[in-house]
Amino acid sequence: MESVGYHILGGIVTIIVAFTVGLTYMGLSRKITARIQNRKGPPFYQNFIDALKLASKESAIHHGFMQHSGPAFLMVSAILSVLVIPVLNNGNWFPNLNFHGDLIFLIYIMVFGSLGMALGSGQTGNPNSAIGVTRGLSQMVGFEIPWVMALVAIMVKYQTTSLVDLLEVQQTGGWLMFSSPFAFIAGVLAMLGMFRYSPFDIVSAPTELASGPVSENGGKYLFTMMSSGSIFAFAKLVLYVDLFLGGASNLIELLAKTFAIYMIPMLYGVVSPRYRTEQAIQYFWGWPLFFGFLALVHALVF
Amino acid sequence: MENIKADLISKIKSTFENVTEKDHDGNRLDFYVNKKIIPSILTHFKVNEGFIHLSHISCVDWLEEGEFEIIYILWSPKDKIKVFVRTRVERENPVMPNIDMIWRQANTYEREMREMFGIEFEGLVGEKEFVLEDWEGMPPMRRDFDTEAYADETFWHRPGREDAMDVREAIIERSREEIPDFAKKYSR
Amino acid sequence: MINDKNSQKIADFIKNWARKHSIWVLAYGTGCGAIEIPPTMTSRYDAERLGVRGAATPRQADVLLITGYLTTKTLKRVIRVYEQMQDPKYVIGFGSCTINGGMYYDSYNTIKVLDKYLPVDVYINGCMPRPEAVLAGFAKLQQLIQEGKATGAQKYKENHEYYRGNLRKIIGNKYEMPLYNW
Amino acid sequence: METILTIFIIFIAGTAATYFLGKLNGVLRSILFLATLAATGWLFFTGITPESGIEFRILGITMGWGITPFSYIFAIIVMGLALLSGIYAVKAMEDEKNLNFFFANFLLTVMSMMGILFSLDLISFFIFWEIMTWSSYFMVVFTGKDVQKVGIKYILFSAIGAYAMLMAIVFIYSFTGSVLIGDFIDNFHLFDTQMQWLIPILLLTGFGVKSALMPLHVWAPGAYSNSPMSYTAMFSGALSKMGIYGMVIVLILIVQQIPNGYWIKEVIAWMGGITAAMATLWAIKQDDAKKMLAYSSIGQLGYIIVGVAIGTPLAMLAGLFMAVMHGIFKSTLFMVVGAVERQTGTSNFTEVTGLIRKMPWTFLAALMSIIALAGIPPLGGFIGKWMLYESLMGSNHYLLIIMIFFSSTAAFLYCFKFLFGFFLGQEEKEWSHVKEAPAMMVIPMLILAGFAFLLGIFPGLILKPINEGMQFLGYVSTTNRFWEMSIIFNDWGNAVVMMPIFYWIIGVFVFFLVFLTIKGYKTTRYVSTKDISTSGEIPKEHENLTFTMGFMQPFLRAVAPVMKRQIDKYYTSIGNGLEALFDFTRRINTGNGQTYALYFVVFIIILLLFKDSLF
Repeated sequence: MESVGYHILGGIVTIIVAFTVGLTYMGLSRKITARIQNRKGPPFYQNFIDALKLASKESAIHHGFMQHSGPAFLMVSAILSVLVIPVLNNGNWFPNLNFHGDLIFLIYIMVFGSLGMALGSGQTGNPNSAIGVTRGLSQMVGFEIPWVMALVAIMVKYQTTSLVDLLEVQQTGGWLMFSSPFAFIAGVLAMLGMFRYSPFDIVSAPTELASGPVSENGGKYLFTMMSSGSIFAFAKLVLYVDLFLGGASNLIELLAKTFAIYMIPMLYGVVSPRYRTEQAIQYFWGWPLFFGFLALVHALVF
Repeated sequence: MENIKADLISKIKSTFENVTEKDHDGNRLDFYVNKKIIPSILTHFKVNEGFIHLSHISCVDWLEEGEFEIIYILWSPKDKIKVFVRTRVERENPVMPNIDMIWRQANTYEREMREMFGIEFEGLVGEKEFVLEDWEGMPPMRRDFDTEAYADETFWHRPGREDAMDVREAIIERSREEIPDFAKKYSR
Repeated sequence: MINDKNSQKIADFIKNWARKHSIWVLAYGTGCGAIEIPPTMTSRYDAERLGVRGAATPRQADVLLITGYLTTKTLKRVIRVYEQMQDPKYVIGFGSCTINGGMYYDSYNTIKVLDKYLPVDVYINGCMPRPEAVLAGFAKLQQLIQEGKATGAQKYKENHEYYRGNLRKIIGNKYEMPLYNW
Repeated sequence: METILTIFIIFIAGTAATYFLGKLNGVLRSILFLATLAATGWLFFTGITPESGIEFRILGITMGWGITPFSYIFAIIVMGLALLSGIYAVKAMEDEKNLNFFFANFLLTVMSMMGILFSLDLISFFIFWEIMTWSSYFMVVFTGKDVQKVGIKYILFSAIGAYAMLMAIVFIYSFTGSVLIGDFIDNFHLFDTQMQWLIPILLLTGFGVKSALMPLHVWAPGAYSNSPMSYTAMFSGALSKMGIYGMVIVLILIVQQIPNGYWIKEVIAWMGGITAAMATLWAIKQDDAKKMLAYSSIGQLGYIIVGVAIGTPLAMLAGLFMAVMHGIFKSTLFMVVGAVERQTGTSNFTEVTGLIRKMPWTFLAALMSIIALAGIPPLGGFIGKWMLYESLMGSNHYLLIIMIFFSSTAAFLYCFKFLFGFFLGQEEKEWSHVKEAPAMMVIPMLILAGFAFLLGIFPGLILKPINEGMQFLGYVSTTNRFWEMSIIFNDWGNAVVMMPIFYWIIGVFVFFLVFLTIKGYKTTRYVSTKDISTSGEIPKEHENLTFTMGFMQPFLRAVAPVMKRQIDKYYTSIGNGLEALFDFTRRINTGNGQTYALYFVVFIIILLLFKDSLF
């Protein structure tokens, strides 16, 4: 019983940390974008204000049960993935689910939210939503391939699918970023699509699709989506840190490494125009796929 | 340029009767024609003279003369000449031949004229409403349509606008400067 | 404790503070004033530092900017959009056209007085108002929100019949507006 | 062992009674039909243990019927699906004509499938196989649409498969002198090398046709979509598994014995992978739900074939588990399409929209099975996919895993299209009259969806019989090595525990659902789907804003190069070539006596010239 309570408590603490860090990172990205564009930019805590405002909206509308529960699906996906990923190297602080981050499971639980979101925005009946969803799913097929190739290369090389085992490997053998560089490159290129910053932001292009899938969501629904988005962003960053940068043994290290990873899609996005869907898919099936193949070859040969 | 213009005038005059022309400076040439020959003369311009582009169809309300003037503006990319084909139609129950089988874009202009001036085009296909929505009564671009009276009747006006008419004098009082003569006539 | 007046006050203060610093503007450009929004948002005037930011759909937006003259045709859509926005919501009238018709005072198809049809919280005058004036308008709106005086939506809700009646007077009964279901 | 005979007697009697007495009265027909299914189902689930069997001699040939632990897995699928889709069919087919034929055929198909699974000898196997083929052919052409195109394709390919199989059976009998499958497997290593390669390939061709392996799949989209949906639920769910059943026996028990037989397995696995990928792409392109599900079935069978062809213990577990899961969720989806078609009159995504509020229970069943199909935890599809990936990694098939992953990610596209096309989107006035399908149709769907859910949390329930069947095939027991009741392991000892995942998913979901519901409960309101933010424009009643045309166009543009060629075209060109050949041979017969005389002279001359070497 004690361990169950401990797990739930640890899970809640993890979620709160993920929420805070994720929102702060998003705020920082707005600030950095502003500085790059020679603006002053909003304060770094702007996203907290936005979240608070959305939460304090007085009315909300929905078009039916699926839209009503769509954000809950998203939350499930975000929270499950942040719970499955070991946040710190020694699992003492943030205990996670007991099978220690199975990568295939992670891939699928990450999709769970997209499906819920797709159904929720599908029920709104807004054509923009459905268009956004189809673009998002198509783009997902694009970046999942190099991403899975990178993962398979790593998993096969170290004969494990568990993130915890991979962390142990990195404790002794150095970061995977250096021992399997091609997998790292393929993974990072796939990450560009995973974060959906430009040039891969056609899913929710505000001027083109009226923000796509979320176009009918406001108030508490948008608040829940925003929170799940920030938790999810944190989960993805920690996943990359665990996979390639040897994890982190304390919070400071974690923040430094995740922020460094976060800068990649953000800075790439600030200076990039937007790709169309098929262009994005062709992008992912070009060099990232090539590096994925290299990673597989590398994993087999060395 | 002048040779081409003279050549064109002679050709048109020999082909069509009752055509008068007016030569302008530059590359512009006006023809005044009867509305009955509009389709044939426009077809002639398009097919034989190389005026393949219809730039615009314009309409002027000659209230005092009781007529509308319809102006077809054509452009020849080959000779770099603009031709204005002008014709008149009576204001009461104005009916014009439809030319959107010659240039498809004419349809849009004709629909606009039908809505804004109330000119009917024979056999014009297209939604009755063009820009206005649920408009009844006199077409608003006719000159005898009193837009100010209509606005006064239909919309609220914020009180105090009448006072703002002498804004110039208030400004003078404040800035102690003379109004230039040319500005006075614009001041209400 | 929860229903205590002081804690209610504190909660209101926090809520109003959040609303004040996070103003999402609906990108619905009417009239010529829409062209003043890009300079307000971009590098030179940078409205984002005040928390002002564009929102793509009315469901997410807080503020409806009426950026200039409103033709009767657009008015119907604007009111529809306004009714689709979520509470609390604010309206900013932009330029002299929204105040008294401006240079379109005698036009047959633009409305002259915006606040007969929509509850305007802040007017920004000028033809067109420059980005500085727009920022001043936003600042004024922020002040009103913090003081709890930007209650346009409340007013609209209470006097719904009045506003709808004014709309009817212009558009007649030809155009069917769906009944607003509060 | 009498039970087996009893089951068959009940089936035959039930079929006859349904056909002849069913002409008299509709109610009587339904009762007879359901009673037959219920009686056989009851006998099967209570009276049959995986060891019972009988042997008998006809015309001096020893034949045998019995059930093995391996065929028991498939028998569960067949019997379960037959019961549920039978209940569904009674209601769904209510208004059709010629129903006694339909129901008799239905029973005949079920009987033949059970017969295939019960056969211990090749003769009865083949006979039942043919009964199955013909009864399903009658169902494919039952609606009378596209008989020329679809029915002929189906019967042609089935015939190719059957002849291949028959040829193999004749070879086997001539070599061993026995038709018992056991004797054949025991004596296979004595065959000469040519036969050792030829017989498995012939048999695999036969089974490949039924399980819609890539070059032989051409019949499937038409046949699946053309038969009545209540039958397709079983057609795709159970009948196609007969191919898998035979394939497993051939691949595991026979190909194993060939020296270098490894290559056959590799080729079959790759064909399965290509099938999965290509069928998924084609499924995305379809606008008709039946066609889409048909292609999707082909793709899913591709996964199963990959699993059983790899043949490591984990892969075999994955393949068989997915076979069971596919039976469950694909039948549900076909039933959903049937229900939608019955209620609205069309199964086209571009026509029907926004049924979610009209048919909520059908939507629930569809949602569950789609989640299972997509392989998203915690439903059963995930278990199968997970084990398949892990087994592919464990057995060093790296490119194959990418291919499988591609197709299963691309499957999300058509999954969303299915749900969106029917249930989501604008609610149109055109469909406002639609009501929920009758309870007799909804309940079987929900039961199946419930199984998909249950197997996700407790995969051990079905992995246990699968494990026993695999032990019969010669595998070491995989219990506690690859699975426990709700835990699955891979080759490297990593595990996924389903119970806590289930708790967390349900916990978090319910928490946020409650949060979303109670927060601002009074000011949250429902609005119709016409009240959307369309720049203030108000959609008119007749204006359909649903986005259905060219749904996945950007994706299809990106993958257009691989979809240029259709296998149908190749078959057409082969057919044209053959026609030209026959046309040429026809010219030999000119109808002129002189020409024939010339032929005779030439023939004699040739004989004279070659007489030394010939005689």
